[in-house]
Amino acid sequence: MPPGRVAATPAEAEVICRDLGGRAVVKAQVYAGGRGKAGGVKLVDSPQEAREFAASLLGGRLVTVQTGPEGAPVRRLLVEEPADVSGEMYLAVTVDRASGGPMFIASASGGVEIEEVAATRPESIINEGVDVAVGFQPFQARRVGRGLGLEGKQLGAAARIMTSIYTLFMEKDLTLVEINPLVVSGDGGLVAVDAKIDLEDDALFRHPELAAMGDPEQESPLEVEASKAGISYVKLGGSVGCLVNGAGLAMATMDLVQGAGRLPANFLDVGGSADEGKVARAVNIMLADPSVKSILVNIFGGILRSDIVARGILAAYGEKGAGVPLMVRMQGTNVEEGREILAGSGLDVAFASTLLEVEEKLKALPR
Amino acid sequence: MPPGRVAATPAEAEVICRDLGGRAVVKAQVYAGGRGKAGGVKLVDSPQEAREFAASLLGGRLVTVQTGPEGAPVRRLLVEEPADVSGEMYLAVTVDRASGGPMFIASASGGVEIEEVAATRPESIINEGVDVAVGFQPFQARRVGRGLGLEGKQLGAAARIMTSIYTLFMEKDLTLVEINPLVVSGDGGLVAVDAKIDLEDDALFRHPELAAMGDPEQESPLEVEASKAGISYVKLGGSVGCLVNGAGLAMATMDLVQGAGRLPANFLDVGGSADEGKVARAVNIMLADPSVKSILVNIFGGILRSDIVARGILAAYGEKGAGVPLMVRMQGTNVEEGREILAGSGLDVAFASTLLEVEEKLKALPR
Amino acid sequence: MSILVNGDSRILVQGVTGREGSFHAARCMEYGANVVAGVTPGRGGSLFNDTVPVFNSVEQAVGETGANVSLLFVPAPFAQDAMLEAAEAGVELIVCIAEGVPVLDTARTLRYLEGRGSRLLGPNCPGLISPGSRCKVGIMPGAIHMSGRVGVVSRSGTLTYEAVSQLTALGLGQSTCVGIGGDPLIGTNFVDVLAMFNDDPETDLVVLIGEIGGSMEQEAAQYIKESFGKPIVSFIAGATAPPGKRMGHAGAIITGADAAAEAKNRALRDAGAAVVPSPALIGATVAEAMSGAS
Amino acid sequence: MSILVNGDSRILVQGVTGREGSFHAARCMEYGANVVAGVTPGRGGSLFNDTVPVFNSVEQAVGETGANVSLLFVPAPFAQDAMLEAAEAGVELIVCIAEGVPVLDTARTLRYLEGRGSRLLGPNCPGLISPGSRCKVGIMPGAIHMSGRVGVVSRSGTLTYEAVSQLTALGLGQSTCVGIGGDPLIGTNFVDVLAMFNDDPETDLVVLIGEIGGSMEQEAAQYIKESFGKPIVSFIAGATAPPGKRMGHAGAIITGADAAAEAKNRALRDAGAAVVPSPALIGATVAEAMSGAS
Repeated sequence: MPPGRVAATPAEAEVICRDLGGRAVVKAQVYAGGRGKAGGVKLVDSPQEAREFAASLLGGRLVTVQTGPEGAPVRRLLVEEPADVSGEMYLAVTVDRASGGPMFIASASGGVEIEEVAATRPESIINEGVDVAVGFQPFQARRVGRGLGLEGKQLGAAARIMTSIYTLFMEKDLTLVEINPLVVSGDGGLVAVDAKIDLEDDALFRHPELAAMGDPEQESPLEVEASKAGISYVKLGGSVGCLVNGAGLAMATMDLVQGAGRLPANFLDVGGSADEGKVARAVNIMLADPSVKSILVNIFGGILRSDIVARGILAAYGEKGAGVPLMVRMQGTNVEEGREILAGSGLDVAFASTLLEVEEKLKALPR
Repeated sequence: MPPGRVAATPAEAEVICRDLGGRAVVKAQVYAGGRGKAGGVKLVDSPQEAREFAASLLGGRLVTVQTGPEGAPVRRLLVEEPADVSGEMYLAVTVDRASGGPMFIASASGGVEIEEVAATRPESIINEGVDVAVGFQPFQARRVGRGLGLEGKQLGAAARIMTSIYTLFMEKDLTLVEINPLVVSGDGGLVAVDAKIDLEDDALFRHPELAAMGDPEQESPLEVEASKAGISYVKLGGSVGCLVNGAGLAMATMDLVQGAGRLPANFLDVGGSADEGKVARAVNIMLADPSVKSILVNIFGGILRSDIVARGILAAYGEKGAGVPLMVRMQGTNVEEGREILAGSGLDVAFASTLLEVEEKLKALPR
Repeated sequence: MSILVNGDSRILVQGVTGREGSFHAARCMEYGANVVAGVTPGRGGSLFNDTVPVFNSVEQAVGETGANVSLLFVPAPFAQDAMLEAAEAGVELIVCIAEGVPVLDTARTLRYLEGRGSRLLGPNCPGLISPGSRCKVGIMPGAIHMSGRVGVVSRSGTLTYEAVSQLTALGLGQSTCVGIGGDPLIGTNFVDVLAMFNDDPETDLVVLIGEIGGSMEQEAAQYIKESFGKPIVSFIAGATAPPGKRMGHAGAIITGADAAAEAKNRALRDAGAAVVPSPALIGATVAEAMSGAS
Repeated sequence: MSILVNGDSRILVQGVTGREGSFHAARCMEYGANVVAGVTPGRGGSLFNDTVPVFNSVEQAVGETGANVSLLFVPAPFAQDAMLEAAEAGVELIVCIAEGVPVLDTARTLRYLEGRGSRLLGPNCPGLISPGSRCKVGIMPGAIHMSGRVGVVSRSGTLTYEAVSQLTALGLGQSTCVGIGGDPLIGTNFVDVLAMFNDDPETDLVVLIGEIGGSMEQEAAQYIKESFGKPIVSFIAGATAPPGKRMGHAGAIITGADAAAEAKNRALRDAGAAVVPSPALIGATVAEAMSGAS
């Protein structure tokens, strides 16, 4: 990384830029890629310009292709010495589904998102799979480096960078380490201008030091609440709240909603072993979302009993559900009991037995 | 490890024993196994006894089956709380030649050397090979633990110990981690009463922290000198110094010496790419050994040129070789030139062309 | 006949004494599956459900009972150990239910399995069921299935139950239903299962249920085009999912053009599959394809 | 005919521009070996000895020249990388000369080779030579060899030269001489080489040169007893070595009863080998065995 410091105010950004000699790159610090393209990174030519750009970013939200439409809050900036860029490269290690293990991805066409490179210059992408039985080998690093057009001292430097990021990747159980761009500096060395890592939630149990590093402010309050409850939840742009068990069925339910001419307000998988409280929390999360105009419950009971689902819905709706129409489709264990609980509750519930029925009745819901 | 501290003087040993409540195990700290059997470990029942035992060891040399006849100097003692022993086990991880990877070796018959267990109770030895592609697995630890007769909490404790020593073994490139004995303490826990590790010289380049830990005083001065010169040298009990290139030929030369009714004073492999200086240092090492009564040089030149060997011998002999008969057998590159150099030097050299000739002429050497 | 399991399968349940393990092992036995052994370290010597011997290790269980299929209810942090233990003991089919197995643990497990005789199904899968041989090795509700000639292969759990219940409601029984799992790395993929269905004389048609993420459906489409000789009905979940967001399953995330539902549907359509437009119509599309085929 | 290499072997030298590599590559070429390529990262595009193209990677070298044997003069700390690179590029025979390769590097390399088509000879070996086909892939002095019908396999370097020169002096030529290396873990062991000599119609008798450490000679004895159909002459170095001390070679250490020369000699004698009592008599014992055999 080039020299630089973090600024939390426009004045700090100005001071740091002055310390760096008057020229700097100012970067919004958010948990998402694509910030360069989204206007979150700028080369400034004076401390004054650093201050102005900082003022325009701090306290606002940055929307990138990876943040979703609501964007991510910008609370800090990185003010760095500008790299003497003479060619931007992309370098990452991730998990490759096809080969079943870690894979390096590199391109001499860095500086933009790798998806864009894949679409426009696929021939420039280098893939180098790693055999986890022996780990990443120097000969592979040389092959990637040569593919990037590097030689001599730069090839050695690139190999060292690759070896370090592979070690980091494996030791910390990451799913992505990305350097973009990686540039050749004026003195011929290599500089990682921007870098990003993705943690794996499923492996955080082995890395308490990483688990503690999360910044909940970077997620929406509803996502934080869902995550605490062990509910898989993603906020979307529509108005039909969906409560489903199972990820595949939850996606299919979203697809069904759209097929019926409505838009889903969220993805929500309450899981296979939810209890009454968890269902109630899931309903509460949806009711707390002002864009939710109706709620669709779609439960295919295997382990999850319909009566428990019904009780969970009641517990949450009782408080603040008035005015939000509810459609329920439950199949499986104790389905009659579940229906009776809801039918006898006084709530206005539309029941459906099959997905075809759900599709029909969705068309009657408010947009 | 049980609680305890290191003492360098008898008075310190007394104080530590008193701190431990008046009973302690006092252990000589030397780089060799077999110290219990050799009288280097004692259970003392009073601080006074600790002081006396410490005085008898410190400053002396301890001879164990692994130190060779000269023994190893005792400069420090470990004074530890005595373990409440109710069964001694052996646990180690090493490199297995047959399977080509790391292997755990365990036995419920610990407390003595594993070679002895192998000879007397081979059925009690458990072998568990490790696949380096995935590392040591918990199910393997449970298998070894059950083989040792452990259950419940002790099985878990043993598994944790095995996992730790495997990690240590791999991270530090060791060739042996040995716990002997491993005992069940009074409270049901497991205690590693004595442990030993073997470093791998060939991997020290990756472990500067280990390379710095060596205690040259634990090796004989001639071995230290040889090691510095990059010469492979082992002191033996006989009188014929042997200077050879190649480990196999060096061993065969020792065998030849014994076959001729003499005993070799040393194993010495000067290596394939020695220069004049290295040959001279090898000769000096042998001349510095008072038990060397004659010297046999056996060089089968491939890369190593005979004239260089001859010059190296001359350089060292010139100084202090008077009275030590020299027999030289050289084959290969520049052998005539080498012979001429030695023949014209005034040294009393017996030449041989074949090993048969060497064998014959050895019989004429002083015993 | 069925694929992967049948009436002769001898099933071992790893983690049989845990809450989930004991619940589902009992359900499998009720359905008719031949559960011959359980494994829970430290609980060896006891009996599960008064009939099934519990062992301390898979090695012992296999040695004593000849088990050749293992169903794992081991929590995700310990799943790698359990999978490797089963593979080392020579179990032919290892079914890992656990969700949340670290992806590098799966990578190491897949590497370990190379060159060995064991196949892994999952992780993060509901298992598999062959109604005709009453062999259930998983967590799916048994009652929704009926014996028949439709093969089902899916990355999902409940969506598969939904599809199966649509089939059963229309009288379309199943030969085998295989849940391959929702993780990015899994032991058995679509192509593996399709090849088995292709060779299974008791399977007439296959329902393939995919989802966003990766390019496994494209690989399946390629295989179908080149080598598959039976009708295929496919549904891909997640047409409305936004890019860059994980949809529940660790593997369900759109990271590039191939990972989107549209690209997968296109590939499958090109390969000749009947692509189902709505999840409500899976059963109906199969019925149509069956009548068209016969 | 010979084993492992012959006149058709296309040899690649890894580390060809180094001091040792260039010296020995030139000697191999002088002897007649078909050295088709060199590899030194960063030196690609140059020529070695004005004739042999140098490449940046083994992959390129194999692709351009069809090399199928690689001779490694890479320093020990980098040997694992070089061996894996050769194996990944599909080189059939990898000959690692370096002494001092960390034993766990060799363990990882052997694991990597499992299931691949590459064989490793060494590390810490002099290589191999087939005088009849003028193919020398190693560091042995070529001049001491002559073409003939005695196979030689050995854990040692110079002791093998000694044995070979005794044979040559008696007019006993060699079919192939193979140095398997003095490390505790090596890629090719006695049994592997013996099996090849057994199948080689141009080898009449085999000289096996072992040493203290491990039990590879006992495994060889077992194989000889059960399956080997030709006369064997054996010598084990280190009868006078003390236990617990490493004798030069990393693998030459007596750590148990099997590792001692006496136990090895006993096993070989039981298997029918002519055990040579003194290193001075290797050639003479072979001469005697040859005359007895014919």
